[in-house]
Amino acid sequence: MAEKLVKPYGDTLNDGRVQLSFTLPVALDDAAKEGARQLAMMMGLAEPAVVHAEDMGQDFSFFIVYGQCKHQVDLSSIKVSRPEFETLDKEGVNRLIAEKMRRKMVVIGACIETDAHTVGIDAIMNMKGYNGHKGLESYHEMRAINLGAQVDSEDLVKRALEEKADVILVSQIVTQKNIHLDNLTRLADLLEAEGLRDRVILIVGGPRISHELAKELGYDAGFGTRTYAEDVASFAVHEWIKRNST
Amino acid sequence: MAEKLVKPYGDTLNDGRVQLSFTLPVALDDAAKEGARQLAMMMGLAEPAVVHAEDMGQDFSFFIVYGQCKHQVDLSSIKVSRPEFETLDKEGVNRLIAEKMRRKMVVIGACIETDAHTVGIDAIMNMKGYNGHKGLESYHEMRAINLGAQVDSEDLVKRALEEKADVILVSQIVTQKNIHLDNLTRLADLLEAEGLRDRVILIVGGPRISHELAKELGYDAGFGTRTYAEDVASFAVHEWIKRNST
Amino acid sequence: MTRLHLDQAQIDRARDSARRIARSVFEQMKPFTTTTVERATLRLLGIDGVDENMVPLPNRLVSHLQEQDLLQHGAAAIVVGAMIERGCTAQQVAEAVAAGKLTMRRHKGEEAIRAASEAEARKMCEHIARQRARRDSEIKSVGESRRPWLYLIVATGNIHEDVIQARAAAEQGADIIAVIRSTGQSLLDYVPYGATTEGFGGTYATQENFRLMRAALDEAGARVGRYIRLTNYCSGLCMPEIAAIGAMERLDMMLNDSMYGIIFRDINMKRTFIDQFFSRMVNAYAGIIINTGEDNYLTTADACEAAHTVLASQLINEQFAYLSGLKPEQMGLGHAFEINPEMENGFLWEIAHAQLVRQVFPEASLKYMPPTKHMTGNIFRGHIQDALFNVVSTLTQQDIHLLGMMTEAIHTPFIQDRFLAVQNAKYVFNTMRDLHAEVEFRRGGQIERRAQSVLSETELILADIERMGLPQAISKGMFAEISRKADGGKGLDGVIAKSGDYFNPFPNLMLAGGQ
Amino acid sequence: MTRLHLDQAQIDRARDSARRIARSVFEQMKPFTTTTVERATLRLLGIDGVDENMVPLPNRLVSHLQEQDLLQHGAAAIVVGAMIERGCTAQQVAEAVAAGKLTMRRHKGEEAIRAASEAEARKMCEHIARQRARRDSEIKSVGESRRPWLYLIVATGNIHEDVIQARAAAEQGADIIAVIRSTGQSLLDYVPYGATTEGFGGTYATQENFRLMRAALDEAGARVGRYIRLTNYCSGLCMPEIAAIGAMERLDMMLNDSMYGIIFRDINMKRTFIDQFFSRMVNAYAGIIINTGEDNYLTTADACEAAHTVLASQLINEQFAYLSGLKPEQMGLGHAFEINPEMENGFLWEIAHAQLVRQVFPEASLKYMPPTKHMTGNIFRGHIQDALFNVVSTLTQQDIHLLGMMTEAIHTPFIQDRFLAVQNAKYVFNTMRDLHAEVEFRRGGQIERRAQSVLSETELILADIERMGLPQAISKGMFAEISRKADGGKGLDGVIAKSGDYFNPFPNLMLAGGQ
Ligand code: B12
Ligand code: B12
Ligand SMILES: Cc1ncc(COP(=O)(O)O)c(C=O)c1O
Ligand SMILES: Cc1ncc(COP(=O)(O)O)c(C=O)c1O
Repeated sequence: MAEKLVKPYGDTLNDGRVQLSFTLPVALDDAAKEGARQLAMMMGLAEPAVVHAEDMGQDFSFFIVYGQCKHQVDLSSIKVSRPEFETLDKEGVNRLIAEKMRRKMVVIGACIETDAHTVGIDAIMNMKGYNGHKGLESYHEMRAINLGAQVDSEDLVKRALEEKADVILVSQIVTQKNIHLDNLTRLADLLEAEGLRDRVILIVGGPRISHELAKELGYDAGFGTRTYAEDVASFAVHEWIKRNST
Repeated sequence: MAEKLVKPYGDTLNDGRVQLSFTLPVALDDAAKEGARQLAMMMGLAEPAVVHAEDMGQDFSFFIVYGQCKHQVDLSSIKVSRPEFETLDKEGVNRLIAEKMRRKMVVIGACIETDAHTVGIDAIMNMKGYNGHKGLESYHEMRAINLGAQVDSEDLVKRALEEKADVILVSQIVTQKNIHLDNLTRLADLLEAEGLRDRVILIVGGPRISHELAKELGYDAGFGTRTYAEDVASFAVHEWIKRNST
Repeated sequence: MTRLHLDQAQIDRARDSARRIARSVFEQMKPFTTTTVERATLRLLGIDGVDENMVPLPNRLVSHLQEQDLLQHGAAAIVVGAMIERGCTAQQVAEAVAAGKLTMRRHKGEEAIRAASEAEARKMCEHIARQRARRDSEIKSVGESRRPWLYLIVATGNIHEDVIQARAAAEQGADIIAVIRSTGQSLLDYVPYGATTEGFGGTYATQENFRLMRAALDEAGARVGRYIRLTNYCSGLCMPEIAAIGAMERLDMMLNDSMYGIIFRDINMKRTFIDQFFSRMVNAYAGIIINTGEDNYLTTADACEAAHTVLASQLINEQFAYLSGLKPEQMGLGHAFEINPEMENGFLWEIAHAQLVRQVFPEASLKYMPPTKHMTGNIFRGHIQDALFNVVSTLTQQDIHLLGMMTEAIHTPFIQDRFLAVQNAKYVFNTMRDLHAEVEFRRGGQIERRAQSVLSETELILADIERMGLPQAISKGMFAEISRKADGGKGLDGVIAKSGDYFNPFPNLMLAGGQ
Repeated sequence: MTRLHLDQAQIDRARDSARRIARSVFEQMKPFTTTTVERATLRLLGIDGVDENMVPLPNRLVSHLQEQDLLQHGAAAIVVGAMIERGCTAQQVAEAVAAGKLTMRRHKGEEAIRAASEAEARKMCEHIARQRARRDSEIKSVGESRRPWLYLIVATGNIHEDVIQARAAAEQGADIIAVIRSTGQSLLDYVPYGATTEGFGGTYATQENFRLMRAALDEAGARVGRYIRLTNYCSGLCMPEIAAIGAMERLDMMLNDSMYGIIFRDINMKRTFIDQFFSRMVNAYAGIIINTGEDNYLTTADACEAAHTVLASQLINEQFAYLSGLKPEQMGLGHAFEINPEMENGFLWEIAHAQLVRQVFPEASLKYMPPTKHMTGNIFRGHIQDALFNVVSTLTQQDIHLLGMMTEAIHTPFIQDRFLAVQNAKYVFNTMRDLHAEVEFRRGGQIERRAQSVLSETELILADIERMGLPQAISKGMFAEISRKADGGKGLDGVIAKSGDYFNPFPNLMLAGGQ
């Protein structure tokens, strides 16, 4: 594929203009200002201008910098991994399940560990759905079990076993100090230990989740913001078919 | 001097957190988003998160990124060049002129070439001054001549000769496409050609002017935002004394 | 002045419903105590510290009392009995029990024990009263800002880092500092101990952390010439204990809701209703302003459709608060600016809601929350949503103004987020200083009609709730669209039926002695 | 509805003063023409192009006429005389003169020449009338936005880059695109030629650049379903010529002030007064909305102290505009949101000023300018200043809304600055759609009193100006605190006393034929 080099754009192609803001943990003086400028240079910004510098008190100062990014990226060389499937609508999903599985697909979902942000998982699973997209509960070929907030990984695994879940949906919203990575790894390890990992389709979602990250953590797919029930459902049914076709 | 390494600060020392925003001249898709992320990595940001990506139409997309800057700067090694003088008040300046020069100091100022932003130079020169700091016109030991906006360098040099100016003040506000560099170089060259350069104290000011830059361009001093008349006056009189004392 | 024409009789009817709703719950809960109420009582008697496994001594002692089948009599009487017998302090009793050197039992001489208990309790009440007086005198000497007060959170997870951030925030203009709690603390059935440095999305609420932050803020307040109020979360499974340590350490405000734990943390209702009563009583006595959590409803329900549930809940919270002895000005009733920014005329409805609440609770210290749900990664747009929130807050004269962060959808605040948020609010408040006195809303206009209709819906829903009872209403998902059953949720095992001779010295002292 | 109680009689008195002020200047200037008026006349007769040194042919020809001592008769008659004689076009006459092959002289047959001139002139008038009709029909077919219209600038210096940015801006929501001119163009005594790519802080105004941008916006407008208005600067030493080429290329708006050049570009007064009359006449005929520059006063003077000078100047600009045949709705009278953001209650005064202007000029297409002077490198704070500006604009129902850029103090807009500015305004306008109909200002309140006092000061200053005459007022620095002498400034050498037989075919045709 032909190279497609791009640089940030301010008002002229390849001018590289970017805006930057940050705090330095020092009181504001000329050296701090110059330090801010030099940091921008280290980031590869030519002619950086510290357009705002303000003392925040208690030995902190705030900077806004504009500069010209020297880096460029070749978009043609970028491969973005994303879950591969064709998005069906609710009826399509139902039909495919009926046809291929010949039974209801069991989906169990939860916000695990300390995370109590259920709005995301509810948006995917509950009847009401999100932005006019109905949730999995409304799919008559699915049995959708939403365990809600702050579910221990152990409890989730136990329920998944009991319910013979085909799909596990995990939501992780809190990412501070990378707590989501710990939680997600823990769940994956538990499933592995229970010998369940290969028997379920394991999906994670949340605003800071990418498919890439999910794969790295040993999940089958990851979904970020603006996901709707049909995306997840489509992926799940396609994945099931892939695994169960010989 | 002991090293004083600093990094940007988000909520923990050395977490390196910075905020970044820029446009890429491509329509928004997964590759563009990933490209934005990779650019941030090239800038030396660890774990960059593209927290906002929006299509702007016409093959442009806008990104906001947060990441952890890996670079650090040693503030102890930074030397900031600044005009060296002790800032006096109006009376102090007047007294020093009276004592050392024994005549009025002649100061001529202008916004040169295409620049018509006079508010800055007026703030320094005119009676009224700025933020309660009276301008040079109010200094009875000075003769302050403000030529105003869009003065050709030639005219300025001519007037400086005629008036036997001790000090030339130049204001440059418009910096687009670095036009101020061209203008300032041009004036310096003209003064050189007229053999006037060593006879005047040459000072430039403006919101994007630093002392460093001024020195590079062959000026005696540069002043940025929040300059007041007494700063310039103090520098000028000290510089005059330095040059004329043997 | 901004004033809407509302039907006062309708407001009165709604408030009467709420009064009966709260009273009915109160009566039903009277026969019960909880493990955390008892632990709080022990803390108020001076028991503190942890065992070798970091289990707090109040927990050790209460568990022991449960094992000995004694808790239903009230921990205070049993412990004071042992104190008298052994001539030692409550703390020594607890340590002995924890060390396995003492087994608790009932002691004779109920009268004497009660009197001794009261004497012990009075000591703590005096300490708390001194803290209250100290607050008053600090405010008098260093001063305080005019309202709306700027409320900022710190949430680094590390109390020492929090202190740094809080000091900077004070310098930047904060009037109130809230130390956000670590994710998950509300479901711990104990209060962690000591200075802590490892929280997620927040810092553990511990007595030592309270103390460290209080000292830092007193110092910062003196420097900036403004008393800086300290806030924490009196919420979750240890609500009464947090109230106790907060009162001791001179916190000034507490997130403290009669229903939040039930709805958002799936804590059992009975547990919550009992705990909230005790905790509020302590808060009332300590002169602490409580903050209720109705704003949270709008993070799951739609801000327009559910506007009346916010008002209904505030009225209920108000009545529960009265039952615990809180004064109107101690009621930081919560509401929020959460209408979808894409909605045409959404700003008008925000004004209507905020002004309605202002007029229904003229004396309350209303807590107004910034946009959160509709904040996105677009920090520039978010900063403006926050600015309009600031506009509504000053226009409708709110009291406790939580600062919106442009990075709300991204991370817990960075120092610069807070800095810019303060600038935003200060700019808006100052440039519109007297706008509230200059603007009138058209009689019979859209804003007024919106407020009236929310008020009518509130009256209706409260009548409904009164009919079915609050537990039933909650189980029907009337608040925040979340349904909780009466016997579901965490912490029901900590609800204990009081025996006939149950005794606790604090209610008598505190309900009488609030400011 | 937002309405202040103002004294209509006072408004009328102020307006009467302004009428007499403008009339007096008009009468004094009648005996004169200028080089650029004559060049504009030649352009309207179809002369275009440049010589080998890039000197425009209209300049070559007018210089030639000056050298031949003919210009005082009016360029049109001389040139049309030559056309008749040689049986060629005006363009061919110009080319011949430029090539040194033809020396102009007076021709006999004044009557015939005048008639022929009028016939030639009528062709251009018809072209312009067609452009006007085309505008109307485009608006009818593709539609337009409701007001306030979003006005965005592009200023890359390169017309091709400008086109890209303008298209993107249209997609983002712009209703109006202004191509900012290169620094310094206003002091050029000629109009540059062709497509240009090398401007500083803006792009040269040339006929070809107008054409390129017009085509791009027609196309963009069709795609976004909204007619996109194009604006440029009819200002500086070539005001009448820019008006001419703008009329030909269907610009929709023009920055066009009766005094801006005098005050801010040190252009001679006489020159400016004569030029503005002719240029406005062309604009009036072309259905172009002019934008006046009072906002600029507040970049040098204080927005509160000088508020009345803005209103006074608007009233004068209005009267000059009437003299040139402009209709009220073509008057984009300028004002600005420039009060220091640190000023307590500054927002109230902004409302007072904006609402005052709205009520004094109910039919005008008011142009409201964003904060610029008090914008700083703090883009986050700046974005909020812009948001409050947006609030005032919708609340007081302005028409032409220049979008504030958060990077105002830093650079000419980047594409993302514009994008975020549009989001800012759209969010504010939509969320407050009907606020203007809901809010009333307290009778006798601070806002009303402020507006009344500005109005009174306006009446007084206009009376003063009337007494001393406008030139004297300007020389006293009454506007923008900048003083200009009657015989100072650039371009006085281009002022030519008309001879008795001076003739120009356009005023007759155009003053009669405006929409
Ligand atoms: C609502 C909310 C709450 C509510 C939650 C109510 C509830 N029942 O969910 C309440 C008030 C209780 C709350 C509390 C806290 N919150 Co909160 N909260 C939010 C808020 C405002 C909105 C989240 C939301 O509902 N988004 C809407 C939904 C629809 O979007 P979504 O979650 O991204 O889901 C979509 C996709 O991501 C995806 N998706 C999500 N999950 C899944 C799962 C699967 C399988 C799939 C396929 C897809 C998928 O699909 C969804 C629909 O498209 C955000 C800020 C913000 N504006 O984002 C903060 C935020 C998430 N909260 C935060 C924090 C820190 C907390 C607290 C820890 C603070 C504290 N210390 O008290 C507490 C504790 C909560 C806990 N224990 O987890 C932080 C997280 C910071 C971080 N990055 O780590 C945020 C970002 C706010 C902030 N800036 O500080 N919060
Ligand atoms: C006011 C203003 C105008 C006024 C100027 C009126 C006048 N008589 O000065 C008007 C409306 C005429 C104008 C026009 C234009 N402007 Co203008 N203008 C501004 C504005 C809003 C404020 C500048 C100002 O007055 N600042 C206040 C003074 C006190 O600050 P200061 O200049 O920094 O001066 C201080 C220091 O820098 C220093 N200093 C300055 N000079 C000197 C000299 C000496 C010797 C010393 C010691 C110190 C010193 O001391 C001063 C006091 O502390 C800025 C945006 C902004 N907010 O900054 C844009 C801005 C400067 N303008 C800009 C542009 C592009 C233009 C135009 C070219 C646009 C156009 N194409 O039409 C025109 C043309 C002007 C021209 N030919 O130069 C750009 C420049 C972009 C860039 N970086 O190149 C800006 C940044 C706006 C923008 N974002 O586009 N402008
Ligand atoms: C009343 C109340 N308590 C507590 C919290 C915090 O949640 P947590 O239960 O995690 O402490 C909130 C959050 O907004 C609240 O409003
Ligand atoms: C009426 C008018 N003309 C012209 C300009 C632009 O300046 P210049 O003279 O550089 O074209 C402005 C600037 O705001 C203006 O208001």
